[in-house]
Amino acid sequence: MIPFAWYLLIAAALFCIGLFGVLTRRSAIGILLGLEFMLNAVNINFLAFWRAGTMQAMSGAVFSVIIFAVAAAEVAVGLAIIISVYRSRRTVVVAEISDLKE
Amino acid sequence: MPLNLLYAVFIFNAIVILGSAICSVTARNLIHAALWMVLSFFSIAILFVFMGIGFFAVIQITIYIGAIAVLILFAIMLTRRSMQEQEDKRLKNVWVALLAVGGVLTVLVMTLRQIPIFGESISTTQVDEMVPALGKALTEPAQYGLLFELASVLLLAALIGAIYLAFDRKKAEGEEK
Amino acid sequence: MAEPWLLVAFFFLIAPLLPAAGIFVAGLLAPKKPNPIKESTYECGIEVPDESWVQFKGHYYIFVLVYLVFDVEVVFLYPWAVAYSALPIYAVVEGILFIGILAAALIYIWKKGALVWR
Amino acid sequence: MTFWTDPINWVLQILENLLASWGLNHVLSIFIINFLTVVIYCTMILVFVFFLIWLERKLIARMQDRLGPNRVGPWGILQSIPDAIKIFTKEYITPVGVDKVIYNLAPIIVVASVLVVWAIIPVAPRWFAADLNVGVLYIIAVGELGILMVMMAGWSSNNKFALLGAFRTSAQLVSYEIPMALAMLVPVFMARSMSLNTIITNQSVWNIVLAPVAFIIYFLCSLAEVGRAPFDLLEAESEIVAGYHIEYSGLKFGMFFVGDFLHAFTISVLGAVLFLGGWRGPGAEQYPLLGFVYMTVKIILVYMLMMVVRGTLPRLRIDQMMDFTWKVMTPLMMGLLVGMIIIDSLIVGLSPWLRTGAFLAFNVIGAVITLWALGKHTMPKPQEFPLEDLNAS
Repeated sequence: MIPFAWYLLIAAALFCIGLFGVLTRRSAIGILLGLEFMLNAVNINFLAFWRAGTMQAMSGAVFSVIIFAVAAAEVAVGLAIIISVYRSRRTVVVAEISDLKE
Repeated sequence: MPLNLLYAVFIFNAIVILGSAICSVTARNLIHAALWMVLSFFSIAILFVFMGIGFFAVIQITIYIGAIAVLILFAIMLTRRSMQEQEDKRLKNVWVALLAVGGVLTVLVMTLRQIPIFGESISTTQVDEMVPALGKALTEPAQYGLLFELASVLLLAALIGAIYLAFDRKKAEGEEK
Repeated sequence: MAEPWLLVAFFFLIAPLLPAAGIFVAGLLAPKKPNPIKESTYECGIEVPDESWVQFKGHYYIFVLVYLVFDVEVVFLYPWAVAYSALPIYAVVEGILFIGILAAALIYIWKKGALVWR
Repeated sequence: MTFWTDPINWVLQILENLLASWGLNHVLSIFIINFLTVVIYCTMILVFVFFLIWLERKLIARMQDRLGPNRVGPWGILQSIPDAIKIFTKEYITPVGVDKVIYNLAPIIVVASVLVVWAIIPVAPRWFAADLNVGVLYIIAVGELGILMVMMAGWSSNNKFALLGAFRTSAQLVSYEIPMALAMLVPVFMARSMSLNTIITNQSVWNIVLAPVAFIIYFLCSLAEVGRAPFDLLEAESEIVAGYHIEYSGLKFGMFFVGDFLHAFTISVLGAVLFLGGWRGPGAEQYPLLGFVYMTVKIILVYMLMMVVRGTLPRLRIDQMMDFTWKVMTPLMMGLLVGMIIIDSLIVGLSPWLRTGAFLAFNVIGAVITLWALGKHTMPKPQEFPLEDLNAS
């Protein structure tokens, strides 16, 4: 028996760490890593709430599965954009990419 | 398993999750960041085992470590010009970020405490009958069948878009000629 | 935690320990006579360039990208296969539709020429 | 419960009584026994690799009309022991600029990721470590950890050949992962369960009879996964010097070698479990030791098949290899799955014989159509041969 609160606190802390990564990273791939942590934190929350409930309704598990798919799609498209920007600009640092826009 | 030992293992695992996540977002070398992320995801899989849903633990390893982490590592190695430049020289606006994160964490914890079942606990017994139930819920049109198909169409769209962006068309045409 | 996962946890603890112990013991037994030339990076005998930067082809990336999408979709087929006998006919059709979308993705990338190794 | 009906639990019971007589409490003694069992099990598997190495060298030698190891022990059976002593006393050469932690971690995890598969393999009735209800997915997940470590080994070596080898290896491994996962879906679909134990007990007709094409695809993919001939491009001497483990020396290199052999063996065990009925056979339920014998025979059959393929076929080009997995095996496996699902939902309630016959016939038709299409599209067309030119001149 593990207290339900522990799962929620871990998820909240993980979400905040991911947010910190998104805010502080300079390279686009680093920002993507932070996003992965945030998605995973959401996943932990979905599954913990589903497990704490009756488990008769499968909505929590189904949403978690959909989040797995969305995370994969997000990484595929995000990295493709980063690589195609890298091809033309030779950098993945977000600030430099926006500087070069003009 | 005695309860104290269970708690000890759980807390150790939680420390590994959060510690490696912190290492991941602060690591200078992006490849090290990705590897810390892998460790963190692995520990999250153990967390799912603690919840009693081994299926999601295995899915977590298959998708996040086996597929997503490998793709990210490939992308990091593809977009580096040299060993030196792949490193984030410094993190930007750390103090602003810390302030924002602290605010979000406070709000989150305050909100979570309002939840009526906050004080309850989750059993660690495995719910093995969950997998067929999930398969049924995912594909039955009366339940989430449409969502499932939409997810697969989303993945198809992502694949098409990603290939369109990442595929070097000029190079491919040039070599065909 | 249920019994089977406890055993799996034991395996995960011990499986890395055994090869690690082997490597450690061998490190104690082995001679240690390092010198700069022995420790240089292997380049078939040619002088080592300054950095190990290598312009590798981006095409490896396409294969891993395709694999990512296929892996996610194939994994989702597993709970469906387990639940198969309890499914109504519509759900079975839906599973076939799912494989069909996967096949459509495969045909698209095939026609696109992304699967040609170059 | 006697030794003959339940050997493992019989031994465990004796050990537990022994520990109880020493005054340990119940939970702790079970803990200790499980721990020791896992340690002994893993060590036995690793020691078994010595035998595997000898077996492979001897068999390949006989196939190539050589003698093979024949000096140490009868038929050279102890040859691996001096080899092991030699590799234990080799110097570790750590090149400059390697990423020390990852460099040393990679060979360890490569072996470990194969070893943990053994946690769920049922060796005989009531004789397995853990019966997970997600067994097959667990195998796939653990296999992917190995792929990640191959990449890490290549990157951390700080060598362009190693990095190049790692990219090629992981591109090949991930490509063959997809048809393999699809082929492993067939036994899951037949048993309606992912637990290996349930898959075995449900195989009243072996899966290889119901879906021979799935077995062939599983077998070919597993050859590629372990980098055996004809898919041994991973260590193509002439192109990428030795692949991702070029900078490893001594036992660190040996660990990749051990992982390779162990992986090949583990995969033939999984082939026996998923497609050949595992320990099933007359009388296996009553006497688990008999089941163990059946299992061993089936494992050796699959492993020998692997040896024969290695001993006879030349190496494939990398573009042929990639074409083979994406353009032949993946579409074939998808079509096979859809067809088997349709057949299964059409023939509900018919006799088992008819069901088996329908599946088998469908598989054979699928295989024939694939072979015909392959022959039509990949064989060189007659006009491509410059025979006319020769005749004209």
